[in-house]
Formats: sequence, structure tokens, C-alpha cells
Amino acid sequence: MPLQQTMRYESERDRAFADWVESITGGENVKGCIQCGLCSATCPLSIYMDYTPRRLVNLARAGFKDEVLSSFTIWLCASCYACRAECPKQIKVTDIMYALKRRAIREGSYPRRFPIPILAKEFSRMIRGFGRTPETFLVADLFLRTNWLRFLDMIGLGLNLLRTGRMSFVPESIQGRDQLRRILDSVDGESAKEERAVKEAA
Amino acid sequence: MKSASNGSGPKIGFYICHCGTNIAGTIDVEAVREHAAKLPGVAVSKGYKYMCSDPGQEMIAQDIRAQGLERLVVAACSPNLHEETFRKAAAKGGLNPFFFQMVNIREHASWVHEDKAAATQKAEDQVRAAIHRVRFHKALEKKRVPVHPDVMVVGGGIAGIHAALTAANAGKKVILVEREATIGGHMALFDKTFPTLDCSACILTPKMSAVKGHPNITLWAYSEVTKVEGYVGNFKVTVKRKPRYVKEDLCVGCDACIDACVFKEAKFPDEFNQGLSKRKPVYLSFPQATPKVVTIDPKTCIQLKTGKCKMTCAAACDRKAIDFGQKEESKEVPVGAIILTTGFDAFDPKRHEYYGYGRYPNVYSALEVERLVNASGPTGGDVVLRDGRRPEAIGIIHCVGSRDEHTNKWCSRVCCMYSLKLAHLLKERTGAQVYNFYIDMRTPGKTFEEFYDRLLKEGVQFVRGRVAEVNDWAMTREEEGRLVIRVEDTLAGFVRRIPVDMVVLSQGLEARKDALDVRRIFNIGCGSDGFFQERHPKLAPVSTFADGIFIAGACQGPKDIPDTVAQAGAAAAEALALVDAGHVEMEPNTSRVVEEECSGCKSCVPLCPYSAITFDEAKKKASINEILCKGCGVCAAACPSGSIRQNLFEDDEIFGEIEGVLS
Amino acid sequence: MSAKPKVGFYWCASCGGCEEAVVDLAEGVLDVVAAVDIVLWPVAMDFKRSDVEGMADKSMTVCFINGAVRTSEQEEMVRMLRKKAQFVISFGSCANSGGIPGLANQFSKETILKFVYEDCPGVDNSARTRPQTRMKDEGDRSLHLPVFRDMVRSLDQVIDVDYYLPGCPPTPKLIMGGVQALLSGKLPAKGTVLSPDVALCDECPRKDSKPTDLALTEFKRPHLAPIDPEKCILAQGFLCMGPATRSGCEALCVKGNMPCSGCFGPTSKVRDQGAKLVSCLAGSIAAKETPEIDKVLSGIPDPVGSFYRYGLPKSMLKRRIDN
Amino acid sequence: MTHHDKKGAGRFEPRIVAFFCNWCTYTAADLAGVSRLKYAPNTRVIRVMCSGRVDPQFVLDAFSRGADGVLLGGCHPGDCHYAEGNYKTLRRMRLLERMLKDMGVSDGRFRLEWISGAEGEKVKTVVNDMVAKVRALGPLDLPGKFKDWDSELEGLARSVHASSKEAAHVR
Amino acid sequence: MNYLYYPGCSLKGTGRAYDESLKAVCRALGITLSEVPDWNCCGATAYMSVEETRAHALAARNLSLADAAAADKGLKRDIIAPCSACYLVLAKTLHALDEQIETRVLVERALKAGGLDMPKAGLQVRHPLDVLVNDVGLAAISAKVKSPLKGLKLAPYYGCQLVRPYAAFDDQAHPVTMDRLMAASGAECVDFPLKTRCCGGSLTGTVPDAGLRLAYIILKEAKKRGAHAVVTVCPLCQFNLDGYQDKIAAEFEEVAMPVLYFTQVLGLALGLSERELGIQRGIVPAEPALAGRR
Repeated sequence: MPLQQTMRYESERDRAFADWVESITGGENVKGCIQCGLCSATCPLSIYMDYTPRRLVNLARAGFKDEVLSSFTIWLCASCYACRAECPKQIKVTDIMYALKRRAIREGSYPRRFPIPILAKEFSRMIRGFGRTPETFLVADLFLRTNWLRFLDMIGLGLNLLRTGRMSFVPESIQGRDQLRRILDSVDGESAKEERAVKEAA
Repeated sequence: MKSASNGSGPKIGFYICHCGTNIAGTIDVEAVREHAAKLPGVAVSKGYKYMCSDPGQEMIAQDIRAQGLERLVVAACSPNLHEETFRKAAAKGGLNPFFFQMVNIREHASWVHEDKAAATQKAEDQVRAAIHRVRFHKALEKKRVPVHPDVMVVGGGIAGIHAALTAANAGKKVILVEREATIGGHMALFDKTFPTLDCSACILTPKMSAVKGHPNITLWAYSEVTKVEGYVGNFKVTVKRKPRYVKEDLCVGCDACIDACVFKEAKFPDEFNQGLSKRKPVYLSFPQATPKVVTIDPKTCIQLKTGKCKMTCAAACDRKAIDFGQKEESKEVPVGAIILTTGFDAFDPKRHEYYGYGRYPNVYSALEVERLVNASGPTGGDVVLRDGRRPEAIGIIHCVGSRDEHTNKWCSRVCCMYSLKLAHLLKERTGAQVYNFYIDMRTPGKTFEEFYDRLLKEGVQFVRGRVAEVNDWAMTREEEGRLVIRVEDTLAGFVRRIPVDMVVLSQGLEARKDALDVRRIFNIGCGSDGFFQERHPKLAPVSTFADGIFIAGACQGPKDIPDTVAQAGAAAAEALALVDAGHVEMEPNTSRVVEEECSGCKSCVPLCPYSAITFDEAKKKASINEILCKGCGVCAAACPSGSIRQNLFEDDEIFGEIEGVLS
Repeated sequence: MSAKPKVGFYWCASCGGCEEAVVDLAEGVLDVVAAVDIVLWPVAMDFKRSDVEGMADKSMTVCFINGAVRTSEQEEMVRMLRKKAQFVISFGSCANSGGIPGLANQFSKETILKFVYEDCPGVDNSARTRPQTRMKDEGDRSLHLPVFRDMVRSLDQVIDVDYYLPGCPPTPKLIMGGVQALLSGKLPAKGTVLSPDVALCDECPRKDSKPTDLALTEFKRPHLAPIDPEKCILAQGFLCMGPATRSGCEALCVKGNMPCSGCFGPTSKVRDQGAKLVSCLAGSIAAKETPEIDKVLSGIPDPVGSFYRYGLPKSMLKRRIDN
Repeated sequence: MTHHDKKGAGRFEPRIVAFFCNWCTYTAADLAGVSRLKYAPNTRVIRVMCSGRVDPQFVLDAFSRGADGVLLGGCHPGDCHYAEGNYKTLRRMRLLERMLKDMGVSDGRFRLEWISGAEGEKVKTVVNDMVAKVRALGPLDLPGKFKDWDSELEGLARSVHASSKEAAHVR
Repeated sequence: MNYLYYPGCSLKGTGRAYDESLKAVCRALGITLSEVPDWNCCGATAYMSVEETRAHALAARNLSLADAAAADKGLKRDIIAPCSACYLVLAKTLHALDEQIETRVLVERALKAGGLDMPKAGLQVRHPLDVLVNDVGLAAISAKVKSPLKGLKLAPYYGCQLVRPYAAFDDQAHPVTMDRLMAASGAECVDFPLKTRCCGGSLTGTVPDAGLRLAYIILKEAKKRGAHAVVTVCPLCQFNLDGYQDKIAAEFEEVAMPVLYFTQVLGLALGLSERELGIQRGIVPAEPALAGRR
């Protein structure tokens, strides 16, 4: 087994990242974490995570940005809010996970070919196009992009949905598509500024 | 008034305290001193490192004498801390102590602001206000009022017992009021006490009998304080004595009535045993109950509920002590000082739904387990589960209702240690695998860490992590039919599922449910945590904002037995210092009616909560009884013709302050 | 210089009631007239402005000025009179504290002019013409009108005042008292209000009927509910300013079965009459919860108009701020 | 104190006069100090024994002398050290608030808060919040306004002083 | 009773039976549902992962349209959102608009760009479970039950996003509202400790190993506790628990557990037909479990 250095130098901490974590919506109590691990213990997905939510919170507030943004943990969060509901220090762990997902997408530091970020992006593309999400299209599209073998695996489910009349072929779309785009574009104008600010801060 | 060095009006001395760097570190004290020096009337303006020190006080006294100062202003800490100190300094210099005004630039400025310029500005403004105000001050005198020598202690747990004995041993008459049928409190429930593992009963019961036998102590158990009137040194306390339906002076606690009760079997949950056993309607809480007098529970006694019982109990009593006609009594007693030792409530673990207390029978509260391991408890100290099994694995969950924003934010301070104690006892009695689930292990007392070390070596398992849930859904064969604890082993960095047969929830300590009502009766404060508020966390830990009322033990905050006993001794000493002085001095901030200005409109009369204002029908004017007045100033604010003046808070003084602060 | 003291009367923004009050001295006025030389009294005698201008400074012994000051003309006249008179007596509520005209300080000048010249029902002014301070007539002569000031002022906010006679209007007894004090030369301290410095309840005939445990549960308005003619009016729930109002009127209104509305102003120990009565009255309400308190207080629909009926310009805030 | 801080940031720094009752709010402010909580330095505290001592005149006087805001702190209802003083305060201030509103003093410039002796944290949040809100409202500056309002008198005061003979107006 | 209705994308596709049964039940109970005109996708959890403010703007468009429709037609300003994800997202945006000033400003600007107004205070997002139990009331519903489902044992499954973090109408860890409603329908609810444990719905498609296991745990525990069917309040949970049982069988064990909507069970009790309620749309057929229960 190759040797791996696990010690960290203080210079490896990204303090701006730690400040950013504290500044995000939901991150306000993060400094108060007592590392009790309730979030991890209540999380139904922590059994698969490379860092338990508790460890991730600790890494994030300390500014270990690379570890945090490249972690699987944030992509495994199913946003069931169990951690947030019970955290004794009222840390909004789920909201922090969301913010970390967004940051990871923005910085392109999520694990490659890992389908969740792709689903998320695809989802927003669909909404921009139609205003609604034809689930079947979304799933098919996703698998074709990431792992078409899986797509074949899903054919059984597709047939079942077809049989029970739960499959829609024509993507439903709304009347006010232009209106929706204007709304989203207006936000984009603002958030582009925000993005620049984040980059500058980093 | 003599004219001052610059400007007219009285000659004012101004002093600013640096308080080491506490003030000078944030406020430019020299700038404030200079600012004050230029204000009209200020003859002396000085700074000093510690104004409250002897040299600081001496400097003031000397300046008053040498310079003929007529008013004194000191900018330092809170008047709640040192107002009295500087009044004395003024008096020492020959100045009436009320020609003094204090400016709080520490608690209200240097400690709470970071911007030095802004903090200095604030200090200057507040100093100017005081200097404007102090010109209007009048010479006043404190009233001396005699003090009643008796002491009341409310709450008969270990704190109350110790405080009562201490005061009684000093020769004071003490009335000890206890709500329950017996004194002893929570300590009487325990088998062993940490970290020495000495037997709780062995050290407590001698003190309980000492209370009973003490010639200076009147014990009123099964009684509650309902009203407190009066003021420091002269309280009038009303105590409700609930009927036991047993004559206390006749009953010897022989059990004959209990044996004779028409209920052959005990069938009502025994509160003392946390509901783990049953009692009859007529009962004695435990063999060493003090007073050793039985009590009849009106909620379950057939005679008291329906009036149609054969009353076999009464027949069985050869001393004729049972009296179904007993009524509630109300007693009024004068006392000089009151010590509150009303204790704590254990956190109700039902509030943490995810630990399954109340749903899973084998999830126990720590208090239940205290009884379970107690040799005189419901099972005689034999640890068996509700289903009769003997546990092979036991999980003790710390911090239940502690360190949690959803319930109680604080660390309850004793749970780590009593959890260790229970772990030891459970392991000793059952041989089971015992796990402790903790967030942080807190063992800061004398020989506490050594006890922890002992437990580690005894092979008790320690998992650092707050348990997320106790459930009964199995994922593996060994989990089937057992309780599963789900926790992150934070030191290992992964989540674990641990099957156990018994779960112990280490409940935190919280304020009594009725602490808010009690503190209203005694006119004291509660902290945001609900515990009684001490006057100062460090310097007046057993005093309250109500003079003459002291607090000790867990009613002030979670604490263990040694700390409780220490506080109880301290409270007794404070109470003794008060009553032994023989008199108290009252703040002269009372209100008065300027008779020739009063129109007799009677507006003020109904506003006074102490009925200190009466209407003189002969003069057709209002008048204020100085002894009854407590100095709130509500009447002065209300008087529509401005004819009521509150000493130290006269209109001119406050208007002066407003003008000063904004000029 | 004749032996008789020279006396002037002048009026500013007022209703004329104060002038009536002088006449109300009845036969007493003759004594006054006999004792003094009246050198200015626009309401009764023909004097011109130029007559005043012609007087030497301090040649008038005393000038009684009633009415609040709102226009530049009033302002100029009182300044001139101040120069001509040895003593200036502020006469009546309007001069003392703004009086009823002072209530205009709740509105901006623009609001007032717009209402009066445009929005008031009955006004026909489609051209929206407003009075101008200067205009030319056909003969190309210049006409001037006084400037309408931004706010109403009490007399002492414009000029120095020596004594005050309170009331709307001051009672004959007080006027006589004031005049006699002046004539006799037994002068109180400058700035004194020439009326007893104790609140009205002192001389109120219903004083004894006021209970000592008053707890108000509602406020009633005199035009909407009958007033028991025997009992303390405040205790009946009507807003009576008596407790916060200087006495000296002999409780005229109360004797007429109406509550005191405060025209004598506060006693010398009180700086803001309205605030003080708020403190007294609201403190005596029985309710403890905010909604109930508000319900009781809703019985006072216009607090400013009620508590500062005669004294808004002299209140601590002087006038509405955001206009 | 000036309306602009010394750092020259030009930000309006409101002046807030705070009347604190001795037993609850003043003690809470002491506690905030002992706990070293940090809050805005804009309040100037005047201590009274009970919020019931606060005469509405004091509030008006503070405004008229230049306060941009007035904060009144008392014990929570039911917790008054003097049994019921704070209820009297509440009633007075409900009426005073209406009057202030009618006089054009914006909502938020006057504030009544119940802060118990244990609520040091609340002193911080209330003060910070009030300072932010009053800052957003801008200066009230009544002394300046009084001066401003009276500036219309200056012209005539001068001309009469010079004993002008010019007949300025026709009646 | 009149409510605004926001069905959400799922109810137009895989969750069709939920739409059908909810409407049928509402009709039977005299509730009128007015669909929010031209609503768009709420954004679900995925959109929030991409851009926060845009996600709020997306949801806000629905809120704005709903508010306008309510004002227009004089309806009660309560939006019924049956899908837990929609319910959470819309509620979250309402909270954000209320609490976060910056979000509010940006969203207001965005809506303006689309010619829409900000939703006004007082607009509420409600779940049909809340409405049925707390507005209609169990007594009124019981009175209309025609064929109680005697002997039907159900595992009440609430999922995560209905109760956490915003639902105020029930406990976040141990909700009971559906249990009470099912009891009113005559069915029996087994003690089910996994009521609010995540079903893995958002992961089954993407990280099947994780998602399937979560679904399996819920289904096998329901079976172990003697339930004939799982009853749920969310189209995503239903899809996830119902749709992958063949895979679960392959990976773990055969569970064969029908997954119904609570509206379907209630509908049956109210005497509505299986077809009306879309019972036939279950991939794991529920008919055998229901046979003879009415």
C-alpha cells in the first residue's frame, strides 16, 4: 500500500472558505457545533459516506475546502432533514449540504461521472425549457449521459410504468415559458455578480 | 451654595476609574477626564487605576476635605457593585453620601463596545449626564429598621437541611418548610453517592433526625409558602399546611394503620420509588421519613373520596392519630431572612421522543435506576427489567435534556458523574456489558477523574457520540428482540448500531416546574434557564435581588451534593449576618408629597402597590408613608401637577441627566 | 408724561374672547379706565400703527397681548410693543401657549392653505388662487399681505414676556388681580403665571366625590353620554384635564357640568401638560393586556387634540414633525 | 456626540436615550457587560428604579433635546420588582406611542421592551436592532428642526430691532 | 371549502393515482380545488442544489400566481401541495421571502421582470393530510365513511420532507396525523418506527445501492410488523417504494408490499371505486390485500 500523508499543515486551511461556510444561509450556527455526531447517527445515508456529516461540518468550518468539496457525502445527502430537525445546536446541516453542492458544481470539483450533480444540472435545464419536469425524460437522459448500461437496467421499470399508465411521453410545458425565463434571467444577472464576488474572495 | 472654580453651582469632584485595563483598555480615560474637567462646576477631575481600592477612596475623601467638594461623581463599574463603596468614601470625607452619582462605564461601555472612539464618546456623554444631575442632589439619610431574628428555610432537601441546621446551631429559631410529606429531597432516593460510593442514607438520615430533634427548628413538612409580605428583616410569610389526615404529634409511624388499610394489596404507584412499586392510600414514603408520620392520600383514600369506608386504619391506631376531619391550615409567621432551597426537577425523558422512553418498557430514566439499584428500593437492589429478564447489555445515554437547544442548553453538571456511578453499580449487580454514550466526559471535581479512570479499568465501554435513536427494528440476528442504539462513534468516525437490553437515560437537571410561581411569591428573579437568579454570579452567589432572601443548592443551578452543602452553609451565614446585625438600613429613594403643591386629586393613591399612599381627609392632600414606600417612583411619574418627588430620582435630576447626556 | 400709567391692549391670532373678558370686568373696567391711560386697544378704540411707532421706547407701562402668533404682521407688532412697553403680559391661553389656533401645528402650512383655498367644501376656486404677499393693483400700486408663518407660536416664543394671565379667557378676578398687582407695584418674580400654582382639583367642588381606588375601564365623551352633575367627572370616565391643569378659574367648566379641558396650562412643576396627563390617566387604567389597554384608550380618539387643546406650540415637540 | 462617527465613515450614528429599570433591564445590561457581549455604542442609559418612574415627559424631553430614539426597558409583565409598575408603564406608553405617531415621530423611534435581569443577550439584540432601524429612519434632530423652524423669525427680529419705520403691511 | 391546488409534476406523471384519488376524495368531502393557473415545476431538491435564489424565484412564481388567482376568485389563500417535495420547497421559499431580506429583494426583482407581484403575507402552503384532519376534521370524515376497511393493516409511512423541517401540524419524529385518519377509515396502523425515515427516493435512480437499501429496510420492516400495505403521503416515496421491488427482490429478498396513497385508502372507505382512485396503477398490485376488506 502506498504511503499517504494524512497530517495537515495550517497553510492547507482555506480560511476564506471557512468564512464563506459561516456566511451562507443556514451556516450561522456552524461555529457552535460540539461534534456530538447526532447528525451522523440519524442520517440514513451516513453508512455510505466517506466523511460523516459531523466530520464534514468540522472540516468545512475549519476550512479544509478540498476535502469537503470533493467528498461524496454532499452528493449522498437526500435532504431528508433528519439531521437538521434534531441537531442539539440547531445547525442547519441540510442547508449547508445544499450550499456545498452548489459550490462544488460552481467550482467543478464534484466527482466526475457521479450522476447526482448531472441530474441536478439536467433538471434545471428541463425546467428552463419546459417549466415542468417530465420525470421519464429526465431519467432516460441522465442515464444516457452517465452510464447507458444502467439505462438498459431500467427498462423493466419503464415497462411497468407504461403498463400502469404512469409514463408520460410528451413533456408537459407551461404557457408562460418566456415569463419564467425572464424571471430566471433576472436572478442570473444578480447571481453572476455574486459568483464573481465569491471568486474574488477566494 | 458656594460657587465653584469654574461656573456656578456646587463644587463637583469627578473621578474616573481605569479598572486596570478593563476600562482604560477601551475608553480613553484621559480624554474623558479632560472633558469632565471643562464642565461647569467641576473643581476636581482625576483618574486612578482602581478607584475602589483604599488609596482611591482615600483620594476622594481627602479631596472633599481639602477642596471643599460639594458633589461627587465617579465613573467606574456598575452602581450595583460599588455605589455603596463610593458613598462611604464621600461620607468619610464629610460629604453626605447621597451627594454622589455613579457612572457605569465598564459594564455598559468598555466591556460591550469595541470601537474605542465610540466607547469614549459614550463615556463622556454619560459622565456629562451625571455631572448635570448631581447638582440637583439633596442630602438624604438612610432609615434604620430593626430585624426579626428568626430565619425561614423553604425546601427540605440536603440544602435546606444543612442551612436549617447551621442557622439553628447558631442559636436562631428556624422554620423549615417542606412541600412533600418528608424531608430528604432527591438525595434520599439515591443508594450511593459519587465518587466515593458512600451510602446516601448513611450520611443523610442522621442529619434528617438532627432536624427533627433540634430545639431551634420547627419543621413544617407537607406545607407550602403561599405569600410573602414585608421587606428585608421584616417579612411576614404565609404558609399553607396541607392536611395529612393524621395528627403529627400523635403518630409514631408504626405502620399499624397501613397494615389495617381496607386495601389489602398496595395498588397505587409509589411516587418515592418513581412508580416502580405500589403503595396504599395511607403510606410512609420510606422507613426513615422525617417526620416519621404517615400520610393519607386524598386522591386514593376511599374515606376521603366517598366518605364510605370502614376506616380500619383509624381503628387500628391505638394513639388515635388518624383524623379524617383535618383541614388545611394557614399560618402567618414573621421572619427576618428567608433561604430558598427548593431544588430541581429531573428532565422528563419523554420529551426526547427518539429515545423511546414510555414506549419501550426497558428504557429507564436515571432516577428509576437509582431506585432499582437501591438496597431499599422496589427490588431490594436486584436489577431486573420490567419483563423480569436480567440485562446482558446496558446502554447509558448521557446528556438527555442537556446541551440541547431544543430542550435545555446547559450542561447539567452531575450527569457524567452519576452515569459513571450507575455504570459501576449496574455492572457490579448484573455483570452486563455496560456502554456509556457521552458527548464530552466532564469530571472536574475532587477525585472525579480518578473515578472515571476506575470505570475505564473496570471495562465499561465508552462511546463518544450523542445517540440519535433507540429503536426496536432489527437489521441483524443479534438485534432481534432487543433495543438498538444508533450512534456515531465519533472517535472512530463511523456510525454504529449497538443492541442492548436496557437503556438508561441520564436526565439533566432543570428548574422546578413552578419555579416561576415561587419566584413571584418571593419577588426574586429567574435566569433564562429558569433557575433562580443570584445577585452576582461571583460575588453574591447566594444572594438575590430581593434583600433578605437567599438561595442555595440546585434551585440556583445544577450542582452536586458537596457544592449544594457548601452553598447552603454560605446562605445560612448570609442570613445570620443579616439577622445578627439587629437592624437594616433602607435605601432612601422613597417618594414624598409636597403638601402645598398637592391638589388632592387622588390620582396617586390607587397606583401604589404597597398602599403607602393615603389621602388625608382633613388636609385634603395625599401623603406617603415612608416606611411602606419601596421607592419605585410610579407615583412621582403619575402626579399630574408634579407635586410628588422621589428622592434620588427627582424630576430635576432626571431632566438634568437627559439634558446632560444630549448636550 | 402723565401721572397715569399708560396701558395697551393688543390682539394676535385669537377669537376675541379675551377682549370680551376685559369688558367682562363690568363696572370694574371703570376703575381700570380711571386709573390708567389706554393708549392702544384696536378692538375698541381707534389707534393706528403709526401711533404705536411714534411712542417712545418703554413709554407704555404695560401691554396686554392676547392671541397666538401666526403671521409676520402679528410678529412685527408684538416685537414693536415689546420695545414700547415696560411690562408685557401674555393674556390668555393663545398667547400663553398657542391656544386653539395652536392646534394648527398638527398640519403643515401647505395642508392648511390647500384645504382652506381648494378642498374645503363650499370653496369655489377652480383657478386655485392663493393669497399672495405682494401684488400690484390696477393703479400699479403695490399691495402687501402679511406672511403666513409655517407654524403657530406662543407669545413668549417670539418675544420676552413678563407675566402670564392664564385662561380661555382669563377670568375677571384674575385680570383684576393682575392689574392691581401691577398698579400697586407688588410684583411677583418675572415669568410668574398670575394664578395659584396648584392643580384644579384643589378648588373643584366635586373633589370629595373622587374615589381613592380609581381604575378606569373606559373613556367616554361628553357629547355621547350623560354626566352625573354631582360626581367627579374623571371618575365617571370622561377625560378631565383638571388634575394636570392650574387652578384659578374656580372650576367654571365643572360647575357647568363639563370636564376641564386644560386652558389654564400646567402647574410650574410640569413641563409638558399633555404628557403629564397621559402619565396620570393611562397609569390609572385597569386593563393589563395590550389589546384591552388599547380598547380602553380607543375612547380617546384624538390624544393630541385632547391633551394639548390649548398648548401644542408650547409642548415639548411644538408641532408635528414630518411636515 | 455627533451625528457622524469619528472614523469619518459618514454613517449616521443615531443617539438613543435608554431608560432602564434597575432590577431587570439595567441588570441585564450589566450582565451583557460581564458576559462581554458586544453591541452598538449608541445608547445612553439613564437608570430608574422602575420603568414606572418613566414619565412620558422624559421621553418627549429626550426627543426634543436631540435623541433620535428612546428605548424604555422594564421587567417582563408579571415580574416587576414593584409588583405592577411595568403595567403602568405599558399603559402610559401605549397612549404615548399613539401621540408620538400623531405628532409625526416615526414608529420605531420609541420602543418599549421587557428585558429581564437574565437576558443580557436580549439587551444586545434589542439595542442592535433598534440602532439599525433608527439609523434607517435617519436623524430626528429636533433641536436642529426647532432652529430651522425659527429661522423664519430672524428677518423681522432684525428689522424691528433696527426700529424700521417702513410700513410693510397694510391691514 | 375552497383551496388552491398545486399538483406538481409528479402528480401529472408517475403519481397520477395520487392526483386522481385526492380529487375524488375532495369531491366526496365537498372540497373544491382550484388548480393554480399555469404553475411550473417547484424545483424540488435538485434545483436547490444548483442555485439557491433561482430556486426561490422558480417557486415564487407559483406562489405569485396562486396569490393572484386567490385574489381574483376570492379564494382562501391556502395552497394544497400533495407532493412532499413541492410542499417543502414552496414552504421553504415562503420562509426565505419572509426571513431573508436579500432573497426577498432579488426574488421581487425577478418576479417583476416576469410581470408578477410578490405574494402577500398570509399565503400558506398546506398538505392535504393537514387539511383533511385539521380543517375538515376526523369527526366529519368518520361520518362519511361508508365502508370501513376492517382488518386492513397498514404501515403508515410519512417520509421525510412532509414533517421536516417546516410542518407545524405534527411531530417531526413521530407524526400521528395519518394514523388517526387511517383509523377513521377503519384500517389499523401497525406500530411503525420508520415512519419518517428517508426512503432514498432521490437516490434510487442515481446511487441505486444506497437508495434500494433504504427502500428495502422500510418495506421489510412493514412486512415484519404484519402490514398488508404501506400507506404514504408523497408521490416520490410511493414511486420509490413501489417501483423498485423487483430490484429489491433481486438484491435482498422478495417483499411484495403494495404501496398506497392515504387518499386511496380514505377514498375506499368513503365508498369510492378502486378505478376512480387509481388503485390499478400500483406496480405491486394492491387488489389482493384489499380484497374482502370493505
